[in-house]
Amino acid sequence: MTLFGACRIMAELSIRILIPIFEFQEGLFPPFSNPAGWFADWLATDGGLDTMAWFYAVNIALMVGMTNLILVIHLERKIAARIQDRRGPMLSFRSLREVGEDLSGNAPSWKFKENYSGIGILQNVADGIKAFTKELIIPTKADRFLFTMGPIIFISSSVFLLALFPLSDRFAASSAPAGLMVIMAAFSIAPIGILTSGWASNNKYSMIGGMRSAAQLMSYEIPLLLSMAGVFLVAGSFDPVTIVEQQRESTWLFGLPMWNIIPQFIGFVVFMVCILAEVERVPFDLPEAEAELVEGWTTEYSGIRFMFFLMAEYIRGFAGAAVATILFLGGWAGPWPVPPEIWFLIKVYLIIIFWIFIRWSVPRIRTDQILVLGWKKLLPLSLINILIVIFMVEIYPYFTAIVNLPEVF
Amino acid sequence: MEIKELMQELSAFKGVSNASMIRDNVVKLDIDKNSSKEFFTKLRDDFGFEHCSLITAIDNQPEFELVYHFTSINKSVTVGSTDMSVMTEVHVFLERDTPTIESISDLWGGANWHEREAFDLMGIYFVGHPDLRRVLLPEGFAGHPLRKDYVYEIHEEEW
Amino acid sequence: MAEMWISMGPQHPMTHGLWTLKVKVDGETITDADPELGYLHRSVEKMGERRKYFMNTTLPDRLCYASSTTWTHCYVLTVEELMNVEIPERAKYVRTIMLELQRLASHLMWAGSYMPDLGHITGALYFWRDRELFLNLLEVPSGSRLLYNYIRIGGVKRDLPDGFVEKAERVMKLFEQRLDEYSDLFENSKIFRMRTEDVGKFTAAQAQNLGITGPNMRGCGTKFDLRRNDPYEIYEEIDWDIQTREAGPGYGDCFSRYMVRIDEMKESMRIIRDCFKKMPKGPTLASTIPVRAQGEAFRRTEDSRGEALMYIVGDGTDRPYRWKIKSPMFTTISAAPHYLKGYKVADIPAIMGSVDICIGETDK
Amino acid sequence: MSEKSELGIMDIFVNPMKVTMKQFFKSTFGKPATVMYPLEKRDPPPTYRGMNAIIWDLCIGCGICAEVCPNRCLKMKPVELSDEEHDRAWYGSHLAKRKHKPERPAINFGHCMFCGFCEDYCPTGAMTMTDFYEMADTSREGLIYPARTMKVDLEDLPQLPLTNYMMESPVLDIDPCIGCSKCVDNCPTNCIIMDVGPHDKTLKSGKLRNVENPYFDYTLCIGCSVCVKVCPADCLHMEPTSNSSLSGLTTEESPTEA
Repeated sequence: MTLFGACRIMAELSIRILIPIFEFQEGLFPPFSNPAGWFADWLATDGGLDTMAWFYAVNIALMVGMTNLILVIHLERKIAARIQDRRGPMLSFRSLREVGEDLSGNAPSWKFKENYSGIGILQNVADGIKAFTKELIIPTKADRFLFTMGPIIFISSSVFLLALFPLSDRFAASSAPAGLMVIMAAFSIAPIGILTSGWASNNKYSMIGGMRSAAQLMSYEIPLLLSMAGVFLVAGSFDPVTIVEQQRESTWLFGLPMWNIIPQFIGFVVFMVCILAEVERVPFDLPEAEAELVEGWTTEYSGIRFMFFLMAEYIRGFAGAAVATILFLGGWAGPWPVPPEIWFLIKVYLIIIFWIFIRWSVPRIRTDQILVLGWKKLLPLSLINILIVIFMVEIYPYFTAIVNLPEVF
Repeated sequence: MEIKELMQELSAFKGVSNASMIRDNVVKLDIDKNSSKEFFTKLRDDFGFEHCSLITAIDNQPEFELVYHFTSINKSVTVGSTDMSVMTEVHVFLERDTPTIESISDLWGGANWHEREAFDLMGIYFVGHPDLRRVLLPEGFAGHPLRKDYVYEIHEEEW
Repeated sequence: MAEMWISMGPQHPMTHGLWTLKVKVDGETITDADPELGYLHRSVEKMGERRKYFMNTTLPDRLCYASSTTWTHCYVLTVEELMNVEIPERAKYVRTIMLELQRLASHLMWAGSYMPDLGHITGALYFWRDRELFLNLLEVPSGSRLLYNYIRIGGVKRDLPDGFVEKAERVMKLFEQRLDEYSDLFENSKIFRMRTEDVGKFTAAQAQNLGITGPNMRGCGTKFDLRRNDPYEIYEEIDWDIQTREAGPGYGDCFSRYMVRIDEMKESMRIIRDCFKKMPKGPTLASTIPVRAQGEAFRRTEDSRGEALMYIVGDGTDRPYRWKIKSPMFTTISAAPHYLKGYKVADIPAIMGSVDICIGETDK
Repeated sequence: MSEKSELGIMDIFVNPMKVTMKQFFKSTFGKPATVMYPLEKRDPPPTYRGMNAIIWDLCIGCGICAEVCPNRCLKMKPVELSDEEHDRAWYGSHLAKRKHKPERPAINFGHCMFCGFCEDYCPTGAMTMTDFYEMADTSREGLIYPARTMKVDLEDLPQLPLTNYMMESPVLDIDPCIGCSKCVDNCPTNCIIMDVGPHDKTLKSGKLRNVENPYFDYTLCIGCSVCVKVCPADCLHMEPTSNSSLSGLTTEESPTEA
């Protein structure tokens, strides 16, 4: 059963409760025709049921994504701490307990653990509370409308991403034939938000950060899409499900599945570098280089707006890793006893852990170097990758048919 | 060049008086204010003192005293066969009413801020300095606090 | 983008202290710079005129919180020259050991604060973790972790306690292993090289004329170290070499300055080991210490950042008449426009971090 | 140097990640370097300069600590001594009794920089620095410690000789002395005695009278210069001492082996 099928059943169950409620409301004002009644009628139709089901599916995808977001943030903090010979967040429970003591005036009766260790994930809750309760500052000379719109564009385009990629062929909130194209389109909305907030802050650091970000994202979109083009050529589709099925079906030596990472290794490397730049993590986080530009385009933001930027970056990181998994690592393909959704998440988390290690091992590179890398190295490499794929998909089978070569690909 | 020769040559210069060696590698001398610029140019170009270590202004009440320390880094002047680097300590005396002297910031780039500091804290005017502003104290600060006649309040907290 | 002035500081992650660097940028290229000081001015020279000579040893401690012992030592050396105090032989060795430990701690502090400038937080924590080792060592005889007030006029406050030598040997062995490990993280890391090589270059002649001394000058190939060229304490008798960066692509740039400091740390450990070997027994403080002084004296020492020079005039009372401090960073910051022009905005932290700025001693 | 060419494209992350991976496993399966501060604390060394404590039984109220304090965060405050405290006073208890108002130091830790001069220059060893360092407070007033809060009582008191760490002693300029004996009253170590002077002196009233002058026992003098401060006729001044029995600042008795 697919996610959508489950949601459909949930929708059918829920309209049995909802329709009597709306009909009761309609019955309150009998002389007039009432929108509640129209709504009840619409819910009973096929389209109404589908809409309800979509509503459930998207919410489930969002919940999964947000849970993953918290996990990724905690993972990043813990791994960073271990790399740096620290402990990372450990005692958040203790501080919550102290808050309890302060509020009630006496010590709370509950006690979790004597040494308070191992519950540092609550640090995310504490951070969330902090961000929500902080003052929202808008600089006097900032453009108020654009200043508020910047984070909204950035976070909404990022959350939108969460609904777009499937965790498996049955667990998908959306399954568009052009799925990956939609994902990449959603990815490239973000520069608008960045530029907007960078310009609207009326701050030189923000403006330079915004400009850098725009330049970086624009120059990395092209090799990114070109490296994806190889996969699309092989699979003949933009649909994530088709791409993963193609990878699962094609086999290699000893019947091992040939995921796209093997024939298209160059494409994989280019894609990984580009997606790192696209989600703006170290070593490509120079739009918000804290050493020279304070925080880049987020300098003037505070409170929940700043939190939105941070969250959106992690969501984009998660989405980027998911796209890399679908394209090159065989998606949810894996041996039987583990469910495919878990396989997918394992692969995604492996990529994220690799990124975390990169992030805490290397310094940040410079603007001119990043552009040189993008235009002079990655663009030719991605073109070479496409040439290889064309040779593989079109030319080699052609000769195979004539000369009776062994079928390698 | 040996440091003894350096001292002889320096003491022969116009306006130099009281040349002496206060340590093995330090020559100390007084120079007349008017011939100071020529002397410093010669010190840099002919004797190879390529580093201006420090410019100190002292309020000797009533007159001001400027103490220049120059270092020879590339060992154009030697002390025997040792590795010691030679320093020259130059004293210049200025009147209290018109504490002006020619700037040496065109000879030594490092002297630029030392002169600004002497102007800032002691009120010595360096003629020909490209950018004679206050450096440590804020713009618009009144007076030169390292002068001995600067009046200030000592704030002692009562507790 | 048209040319514009960007103000970096006084509250800015790049500045490591309170100062302002105004840079004029054309796009991302720096066309002019104007450093400004004075945000941390505490009038140490004027304060010194109100305190007695021995009380003043606490003030140079606070000149640079990263390397406080070297500054106290420079002051004490000058006062001893002024008062003609002979200090015992063992005190000289103890001082040298403390100075080199402090140099290690200071260089580690620099390395630790340089890495976040390049966006490398892990490096910062590694170096600061190792700095803790040396702070623990410095803490044992002096009783304090940051501002030691250990070197006194006429010697040192107290002798090295029992077990200090073994502890120091252990720490140095561990640190040498870690330094080897770090070479992979920094020198052999491509991105670290990309950020630091061919950036912030100046030649030896420029450095000497602009007053840039210390490791920054040795990074351009000048073989000049006051521990050798104007020896104090017992550096003459100790077996060590001046570390310079002679030729090659890393010549006078940020990477060469980084390498010079790493090599100096290794050299410092060599000096400490030699001191442990040669250290005699005896008292560590002169029996009589004068209180009043007349005349004038100056001494220069090799601070961790360059040439530290103090000039003191005494008028016969127990307080200095004029106390002048030369900070190496004062002139190095003044030369900032010379070595910033032509590089990118992203290079500013890389360059200004590599010269090891300490605003405490600069603003006095 | 050819180091530049040695690095390949893989060195972007391979070399650094070797180090970070190693450290990751080391600190995951070992103990990280962090000290979880409020739960566990590191031990300061015995020489640690923390919060001050004053052994009142040893304190003679000479005020040298207030004199040498570079920040002037230490002031001598008059206190009332109980009879028991009078009896316990090991050093010169008779002086403490004789003095009209005994004084003990009070410290404003808001200004203190823990330089340790008060401990080093204390002639009796009454001023000590403990290894206590958690003294943060929410108000500035909370950091002002009155004289009595600094008091500690020790069972076995260290028996130290009086030492002149100030390297100076008072010298009498005999002509202006009026023989008021204020210096004797205020001397904390009782090292001054009044005796008949060498010659007579004309008073304001025109009478010729023999004036008693102070004489100093320099082996007991601690150089606190209290006598100089209280002298109404300005006839005392401090001079560098030539007393060879006075040792320097050595607080450690035995130098350790190299």
